Parts: sequence; structure tokens; C-alpha cells
Amino acid sequence: MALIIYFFLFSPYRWWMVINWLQVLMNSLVWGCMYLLATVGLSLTYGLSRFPNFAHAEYITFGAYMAYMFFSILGLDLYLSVGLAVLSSALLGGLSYILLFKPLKSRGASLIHLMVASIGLGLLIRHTLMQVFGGGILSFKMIWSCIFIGPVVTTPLLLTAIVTAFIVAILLHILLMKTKLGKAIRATADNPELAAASGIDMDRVSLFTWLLGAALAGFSGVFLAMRSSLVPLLGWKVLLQAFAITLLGGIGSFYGTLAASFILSLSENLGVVALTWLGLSADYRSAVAFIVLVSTLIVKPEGLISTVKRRA
Amino acid sequence: MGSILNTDNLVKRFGGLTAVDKVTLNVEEESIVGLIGPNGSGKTTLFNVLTGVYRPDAGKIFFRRERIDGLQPHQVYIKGLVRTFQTPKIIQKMTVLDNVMLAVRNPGESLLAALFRRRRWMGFENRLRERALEILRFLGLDKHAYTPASELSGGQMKLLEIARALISEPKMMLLDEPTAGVNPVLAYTIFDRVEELRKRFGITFFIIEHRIELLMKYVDKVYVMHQGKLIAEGGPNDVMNNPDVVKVYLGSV
Amino acid sequence: MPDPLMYALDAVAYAGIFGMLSLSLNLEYGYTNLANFGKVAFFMVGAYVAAVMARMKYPFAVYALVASLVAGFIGLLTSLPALRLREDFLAITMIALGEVMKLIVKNEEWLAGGVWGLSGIPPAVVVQGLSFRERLLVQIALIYGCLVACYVVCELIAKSPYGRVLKTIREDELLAAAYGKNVFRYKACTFALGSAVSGLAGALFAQYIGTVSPYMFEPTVTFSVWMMVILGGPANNTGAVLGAFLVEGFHRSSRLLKDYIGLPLDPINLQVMLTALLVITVVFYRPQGMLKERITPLDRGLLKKLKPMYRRVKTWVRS
Amino acid sequence: MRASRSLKAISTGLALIAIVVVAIIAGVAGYYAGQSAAAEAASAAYQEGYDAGYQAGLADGRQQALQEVSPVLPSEIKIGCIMSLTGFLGPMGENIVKGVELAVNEVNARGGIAGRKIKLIVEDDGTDPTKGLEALKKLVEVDGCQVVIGPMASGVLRALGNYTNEHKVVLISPTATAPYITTEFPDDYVFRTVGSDTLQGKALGEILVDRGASKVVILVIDNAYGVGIMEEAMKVLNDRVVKTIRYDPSKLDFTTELQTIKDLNPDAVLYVGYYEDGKIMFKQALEMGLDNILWVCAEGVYGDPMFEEPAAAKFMEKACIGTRPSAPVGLTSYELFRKKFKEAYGEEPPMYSDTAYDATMMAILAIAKAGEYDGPKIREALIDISQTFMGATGYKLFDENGDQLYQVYEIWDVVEEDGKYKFVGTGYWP
Repeated sequence: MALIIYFFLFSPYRWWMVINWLQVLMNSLVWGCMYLLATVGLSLTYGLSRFPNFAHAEYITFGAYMAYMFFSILGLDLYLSVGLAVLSSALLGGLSYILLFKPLKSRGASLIHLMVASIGLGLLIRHTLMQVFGGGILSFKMIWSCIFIGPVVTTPLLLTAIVTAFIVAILLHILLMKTKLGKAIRATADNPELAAASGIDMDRVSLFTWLLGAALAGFSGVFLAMRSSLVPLLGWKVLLQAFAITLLGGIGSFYGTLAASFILSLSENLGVVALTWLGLSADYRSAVAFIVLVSTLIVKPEGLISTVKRRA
Repeated sequence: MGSILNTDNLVKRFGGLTAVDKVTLNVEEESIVGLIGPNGSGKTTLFNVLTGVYRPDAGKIFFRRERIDGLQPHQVYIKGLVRTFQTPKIIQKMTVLDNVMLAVRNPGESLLAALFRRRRWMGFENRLRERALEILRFLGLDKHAYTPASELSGGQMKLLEIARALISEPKMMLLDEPTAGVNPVLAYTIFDRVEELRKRFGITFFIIEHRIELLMKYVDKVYVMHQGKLIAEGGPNDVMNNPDVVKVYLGSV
Repeated sequence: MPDPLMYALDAVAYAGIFGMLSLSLNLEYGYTNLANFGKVAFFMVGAYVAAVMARMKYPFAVYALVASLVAGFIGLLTSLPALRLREDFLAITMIALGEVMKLIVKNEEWLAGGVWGLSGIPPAVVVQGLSFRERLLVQIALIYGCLVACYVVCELIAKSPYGRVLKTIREDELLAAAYGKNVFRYKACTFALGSAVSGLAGALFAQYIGTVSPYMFEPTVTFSVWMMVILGGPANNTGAVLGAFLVEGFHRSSRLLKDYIGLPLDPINLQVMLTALLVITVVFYRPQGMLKERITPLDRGLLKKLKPMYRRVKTWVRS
Repeated sequence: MRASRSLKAISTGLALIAIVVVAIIAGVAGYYAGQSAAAEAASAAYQEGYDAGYQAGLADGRQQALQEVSPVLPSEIKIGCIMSLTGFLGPMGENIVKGVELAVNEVNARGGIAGRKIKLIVEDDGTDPTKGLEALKKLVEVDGCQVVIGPMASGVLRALGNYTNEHKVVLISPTATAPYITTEFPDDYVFRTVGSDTLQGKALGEILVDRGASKVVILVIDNAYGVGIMEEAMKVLNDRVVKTIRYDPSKLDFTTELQTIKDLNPDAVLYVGYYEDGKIMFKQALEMGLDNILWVCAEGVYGDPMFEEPAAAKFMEKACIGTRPSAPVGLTSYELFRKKFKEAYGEEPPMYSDTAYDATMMAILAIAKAGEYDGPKIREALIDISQTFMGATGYKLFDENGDQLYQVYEIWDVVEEDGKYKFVGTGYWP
């Protein structure tokens, strides 16, 4: 830490002068939005079903591949294909809940068994996708022209992603706060026994959450893939970040996730700036998520906004 | 006789809910004290606070004139304060005998001892086994000593819990509903054993119980808890005639 | 010239190394319910420490010891923040650790060759003038010596009051704490021991393969080890070793099989898909694994069986 | 109830055991079935003798090699091939196997080596050294291959070096370019038909100097390939380098790295990467308006797959030049290869399919010349062959390390013609 401060203040190059800080902020905003979409579902299902679903990464990948299939192979309209992709991703999430996780839970599977099963499911989905679409890189073949907003460069896709994320956030806020279903979701995440006792249809609430979470994951997958390209490891590459955000935000907490997404993306981008200027490999970027994760566990294991009790 | 356990304005909150609200109680040595109250009145939470599962938000706990609040559960245990659980915590994948023996601090419980100095703890282990068998015999479980604990009936599991608590030679035992889900005959046996234990070994008991009529036959003193507060204390008859208590019970029914 | 026996023996050697990993995970997961999803990280640490030291011409005994100590220490250090919390937190932390450790060895070239990896690691036992088969047999002897040692350690632990405490913690942490067990210490101790065993396996692996590189230590290694334990039977050391044999046999046979069955699937894809399906099936229908945990009293453990045998051998030697 | 449950448990357990046992038995049985089939084929092939094989043997004036053929060859000559079909290099691997297949099919169509058909056995290493070693062991120990083409990645090759030397199996990699590969195992069984990065790093550095770049940022993929070229290029560029950045290819966002470059405002960027990350890098570089500086790239991004991403194509057209190992100017043998490849697969030969073709051809010729399916003999024959061999990518004369002595690098540029992008050569290095 002292080293970093020293570097900040006394480096002979005054390198912080040459950095376009606004651009760094912009990148953080974009990534925060992507992380938000990718993570909300993970956090909600984690809160509701009480286990981390490692297959969530594969919902992201699946959504992207489905969008690719509808758009580039079947040649459907862009918006229609994205919609269909989100739907099929939701379907995958719902199916994996109904066919795998729900029966497993009702058989009294332990937390670890659930985690192992979810990793297995993730590998199954990933390698099935690899088998169908090949292990190669696919691309949506779209060109985004750059837009200059002052010193900041961006593209229409990124702006769309930001706007979408904000709309989704507002809709989620309304859903969770204003509707009966949303209240049921929050109540169940808070205390499943109490919720069941007070007449909430747990099955319906859980299923809805899984559908919603997977749908949002698929949505984020489409953005991630359009921004870069489509590979079978697309989802796995953001999974570590997603978990860091989930834990930092507090499991099952939407607002926590919202805040944590932006905190993590900002610290990642600042981290990359620091790394490149310290002469270290920018590869360490994902270590930022790890550091956030571990320090959360040490300092505030219940996350920013806690809903679920952490101690066994 | 002095007091063995007393608390001073003990408070435990969960979020907005105050589960234990300024509880001050005093348990005399070698007595049997009951704790009653409607469901959700904070009895088990109080036990959890006493045994270090939860750290109290305020207040003090003294056990044999020593502060024990803030200690970890295993440290509390070492002081001689042992508890049982509402739903019996039985290790299904162990024999009944092992279930009892795990309660004792054993020189073989360190990693190095497990690997290298086996002879040292094996003697201890053998003596411990004899003692465990003796206690199982006392509670009528000796026939099942070598069967997996999962094959016991509900009542036997309760007895097993008591056996486990006993073998550690505690100064005081906290029993959380020792007769829940047990047939009436066995329930009386359990309380008879409790009585006998107190006489033989001078163990103090603090018991949460729902079968009030049963409890009242054995206890020296009863505390009544409602919404986290102690609302009454005293001998069995005093408490049963206390209007607050009657109101609480009638109100809650 | 074709020598399929060598291939089979190679599989046996691999199974031995993975058997050690499986045993260590069994100790952590099977007995203590610790979800170590970062097994590969400790395996990697062991392999790298061994690689660096073996190239400096330290003897095997020394670098194997150091490798396991370092792996154990790192295991202890990183698990500390998560051990007090629920098992899923440990799982997530460990997965992340695996990725980050790989990043470090990949990027720090001064440390361990970076992206190049390290090669030219001499085998632990060098005897001049041996044929390939004999050399492989020496390797197998070494690996199985270590495996047996680990097995005995795990059995001794399982059949001791220490093991009893671990099982208590596994079934109910609250109970263990209420009966005077320092749950945190036991967990940390077990985690360190498990990591140390993984480190030893890593050391064996490094000297057997002769090369280490960051690309060898992907998360799928962890998943295979989990597969071994879950398939073989958690909390059963024999089952864990059996699981290692089954999974390794399964991997090898799928590579052989693809030459004779014209499947339209890529063998590695197929391998992963089948493995994943098998795990899900086992978790679903037979969570206790192939060999169940045995519920035996402590006093009927290993030593009771071994002692008469030992005596017999002693009298035989003396006569 | 309990009885039926335990029955069920036992039956599922038995079923699981059965699955695994059947898999193992099937594997073993399959092996022996294959062996006996091979023996049958052997007797048939022996009767035909090598006379027929000589008649149908390889054309192209290589009789000299074939005259020495003796009938000791097995009835079916197995050539192993280890490629990364899954994993990070998966997309490239599939293309490279095509080059190997092309050579094998071509020789088989002409009757094989002295009448013996060549059987190609392709194994996947998943870009994982452990799996690569396992695949090699399988090829050598189960199939009895003495010649193996591959593997692709330098990191995998390194894990195989020792085993190869000990078991005296010839290993020819068409793609592994890391400098240390051959020097670490000198005088050995490891060869390659592609130039070492020592040369390419130098080539890239000198091109940058030629173009008068005085402020260069080096941006490389963080693996053996990228770092290898970076280190060589640094030797040429010295203090012209203002910053080196190693990026993680598995991250899909490089905006921060690119922003750093933009802030530095260099004359040129030296870029090393593969298709996957290259596409994203170029796309994002275009988005950030970095197309006004010169990008000099290594061969990892040379190939039509790059144009699948229109933004990357546009960027390359605007900003990129690069090098790639290639045949000397207007080489007839390359044109021949290109024609054959197009006939067989209906596409332009992708990157490294030519070196893979050459590697396979050399292996086949070496087997033919050795006249015996035996590693050490094939190795000697291979070194002999390399003296005169002219492949699709030119002369392949091996030095004492098993590296080819000459490597020409084509300097390429990207142009747009009728809305289609393509690579054109603009010169050669050296």
C-alpha cells in the first residue's frame, strides 16, 4: 500500500497526468453494467436456494450462443434473436432448477453436493455447446462506430448496454419492492421457513427467480459476446468476478449487487492502470476480484447488505 | 450453597428483533431449575447465548463467579457448562458408544497424537470406553452400544444426548426440552435420572421444558420467559399462580 | 514397438498420484466437510516447489518435504478467512485461489519460469542401466510407497479420536463446539494436512512428468479429484483410492475407445460430458458413493488388524 | 421400505460398476481386435510385395529415397499426430490437422510407402501438457508410432521432449516456435518445420526500425509465444520501447490496456496474439481510434478467420502490417500445395497447414528412406532428407538442434478489394 502511495505521489514521471481518467471511469461504468446483469441472477438464486450455482456462468455462455444461432445462423432479426436467446437461457435456468436442483434439494442433498452437481452441470453445458458450435471463436460480425463524448470514446453497443442495465435495474427495483412476487422473493431469501409458513408458494417463487436470473445472465452473455467474441469460456471468465460481487454485495441482496458491481469494476480498472504502470502484467486483473473476495470475507463476511446468515 | 450461574441484564438482538431482553437470572448450585415460556419466547436463544453460540449484545454471564460471556462454545464447555439440544444432535454415522465418547477431551484428539503417540491415548481411550459403557448401562442403552446411532428411537436419542453430556463430568447441564417427542413413560424415566444425577454427582440442571406438569414435579425453581423477557420466577406453585404467567399461556393458546 | 503394458502401467502411476490427491480431498471433504474446490492450486504449488528444488539437485526426500510444507502452509493461510464461514465460502475462495495461483506462476518468470514453465526435472530415483519398464516400475514403487504412507496416515486419523472429532464437525459443527472441540483449529489443521498431502502428490507428479507449466493445472483437475472421491465414496479411504483408479481408467479407456468406435464427438469433449453426467448421477442416486462409509467403533480399527500380523512377521523373522 | 431402498442403492451401485468395467474391458478388447485385424492385413500386404509399392510410389523425382526401401516395413504404417483440438488453440488445431491429412491422403492415393498404407492417428491434447504427454504415450505404447507430428503449443512440446528422446521417437512440430524447444533438447528427436521465434522477433524489430518508429509499445499475449517474441524484439529495439504490456488473452476486454497505449501516444505498436484475442483487440482498438498508428503483428493474427470480425478486418486494413513464416517468393511447391489444398477442402490453406503438410511429407519420406519403421533410423533418414527436401514452405535443412536453418518471413499487409479483405505480401525478410 505504501508502495502504491509512494508511486502515486513521488514517481518522477507524474504518470497520472497522462491517464485519461474519464475513460477509465467510463470503462468501469460499462463493466459495472455488464457485471450487474451477469451477477444479479446468481445473487438472487444463491439467496433463495442457499447454494452458489457454478453453472450460472454457463447460462451466460448459453444465452450468447443462442443469440448467435438465431441471429447469424438462422438469420432472424437482431432484437428478435436477442429476445429468443434470453428466453432460451431462462428456459435452461428453469429446467436446471426443476430437473436437477429442486429434486436434489428435496432429496436432502448437502450444500457440497449441490455445488458439485452445479459444477458438473456447468461442464456438461459448456462441452455440449463446444460440441455443437465447435471450440472456436464465433463473432456477431457487427461494426460499432466510435462516438466521442468529450475525451471519452464509446460505442452505441456500450451505450445500449448501459441503458439496458439501468432499465433492468429500475424494473428489478419495482419488481422486488412493489409487487407481491418481489416481496415473496425477498421474504423467502430472508427466512425460507417463515416464508413457507406464511403461505408463500415457495416452488413458484423459486422457479421464477431461477428463470429471471438465468434470463438476465443470458442477456449479459449477449452483450459480452457482442462486445468481444463468442467462446465457450465466455461465462467462466466472469464467474470469479460474479462471485466476488455476490459476496461483497451480500448474498441475495439486489442493492448490494448493484453497488458491488460498480465497486468491483472500478477497482478492476484502476487495478489495471496501476498494474501496467507498475510494469506488472495486466493479467493480474482477475486477482483484483480475488482480493476483493478475500477482504470481504475478512472484514465484512455478511456483505454490504446482508440478508443471509453466514455462520453455520 | 452459592449460585453457580448468573446473568446480568443479558441482551441479544437479531436485526430489529430482541430475542433476549435484559435477562437477569440466578441458578443455585445443585438445584434443578426450569425455564418455560411459549414458543418463540427466546428460551433456546438464551441457551445459545449462555453457551457461547451467540455473543451477547450487552450484559454479563458469570459461571462459578467467572465471566464467560464472549467465550467460544468450546471454551464454555471446558468450564464445565454442558448443554443438550432441542432436536437431538446425534452423529448418525457413528456408533452409540462413539457418540458418547466424543464428548470427552481426549489426548488422542491432536493430530500428532493420532499419528505417532497412539499408545498414550489408547490407554485413556480404553478407560473412557469403560466409563461410557457404564453410563450407557445407567441409562439403559448398553445393548445398543455398538450399533450405529441412526438405529435408535427418538427417546433413546434423547437419552444418548444426556449420556454424552454426563460423561464429561459437567458442573452444570442445560437441557433443551429433554422430553420432546418422547413417550410419557420414558419422559418420567428421564426426569428420574436427572433427579438421581443431581443427588449422586451434585450436578446443577437448567431445563427448558414444555410439559409443565411434568417439570413442576422435579424443579426447585422456575423462570418464565415471554418475548425475550423474564416475566416471573419462583417455586413451582408460585409461578403457576402468577397472573402474568397465566395470561401469557392463555393468551398464547 | 507397441507396448500397451507400459501405457497401462503409466495409468497405474497416474492413478497412484491422483489417489493421493483423492485421499487428501477425502480427508477434507469426506471427513470434515470442507469444500476444497481449489485442490489444483496445492497440487501446483507442490509440483512447482519440487521442480525448482529438484533442478537445484536436492534429493527427493528434501524437496518432497518442503513441497508439502509449503503447500500446507499456503493452504492454511488462504483458508483462514473462509474457514469460520459456511462451506460455500470456502468453495468460492478456493476456486478463485486456483485461478490466482496460476496467474502468479504464469507471470512471475523469476519465480518459476513463467509461461515457459520448468523442464528437465530429474526423476527422484536414478538408477543407471535400467530399461523403460524397470524405470517405470521404480517410479510406481516410489509413488505407491507414498500412496500407502498417505493411506496409512489417513486411516490412522480416521480411526483415532481426532478422526472422531472430524466426523463430529462434519455432521454438526455446533455440536462439536458445544462439546469442547475447537472447530476452527481442527478445520485449519485438517485443511493444512490435506494441502500438504496434495503438495506431496504434486512433487511426485513433477518428478514423474519431468516438466511443469501453468497450463497443466486447470480447474478440471480439481473436478476430476472431486469425481474420484464422490464416486469412490466419501469418508472411505479405500473408496477414495478406488475412485482414483476408476476415473483414471475411464479417462484412458475413452482415449483408446475412440479409435475403435467411430463416435462423432471429440474424445475430450465426450470425456468431460460423460464425467459430468456420471457425477450428477452419483450425487443424485448414490450420494454415499460406491463404497459406503463404514460405521465401526474405533477399537476395531486398523491397528487391531495389523498387530497380529506384525507379531506373526516378527516371529517368522526371528525363527 | 428400507430393504427396497438398499436394494435400489445396491443396484445403482452395481450399474455404476458395470458401466466402468464395461468401458475398461471394451477399451482393452478394442485394442486387441485392432491388433488382430492389423495382422490379417499384414499377410495380404506382404504378398503384394514392395514391387507394387515401388510402381505406385511417390512421384516428384524422389526415387532416390525409395530405392533404399526394404521390405521390413510393417503392413500398415502408423503416423501419430498430436494437436490441440479443444482448449485455447482448438480453432487453429483443426486447420492444421487438415494439412497433415492432406499429405497422408496424397501418399495413400499413390499407394502408400512401398505399398503399405499410412494410417494417421490423431490425438487431442486440449492444449494441456499433461494430456499431451498422455496422448504421446498412447501413440507410442499402444499404437506403436515411431513418428509423431505435433504438438502445436511450445509448452506442450516441452513436456514431451524427454520422453521422445528416451523412447527414440521422432517428433516433428509444425507450429511450436518458442526458441528454447530445440536448444533445450539438442542432438535429439525433436524437429520442427517452422522457424524459431528468435528469427521472427528479430524480423519484427527490424521492420519497426526500418519504418523509423522511435516510440514503440510492445503488446503481447502472456504466454511462451508472445513473451518469446517480445524478448527477441527488445534486443533489436532497445530504448525505442517505451512500454511493454503483457495481456491476459482470456479476458475479453482490453480497453484499459489500449487506453494506456493511447495515452502514451507511440509511433507504433508491436503486437503478438492469436485469432481469438486478436479479433477483440483490433475491434476494440478500432473503437478507440487507435488505427492512426502503425501496428506490426506476428503471424498469430495472419489468416482469414480474422476477417470474420468485420471491425477487426477494417482495423487491420487501416493499421496493420506483419510478418509470417513463409516460403520464398513465388515458390512453385507452395502453389502446388495451395492447389491441392483448395481441391481437397475448397478453401485457401490456413496458417500452418503448409508447415504441417511439410512435416508430414518429410516424415513419410524419412520412413521410406529408412526402409524400416524404427525411430533412430527414421531420424537419420530425416536429417538426410532435409538436405534436399523442398516443401511447400521451402527448404527445410535442419541444423544440429533440429531447427531449420532458413526461414523466410513474408511481410504482409491487408487490403480491401470489392468489399472483401485479403492479405497481400509486400516483401520478405531477410
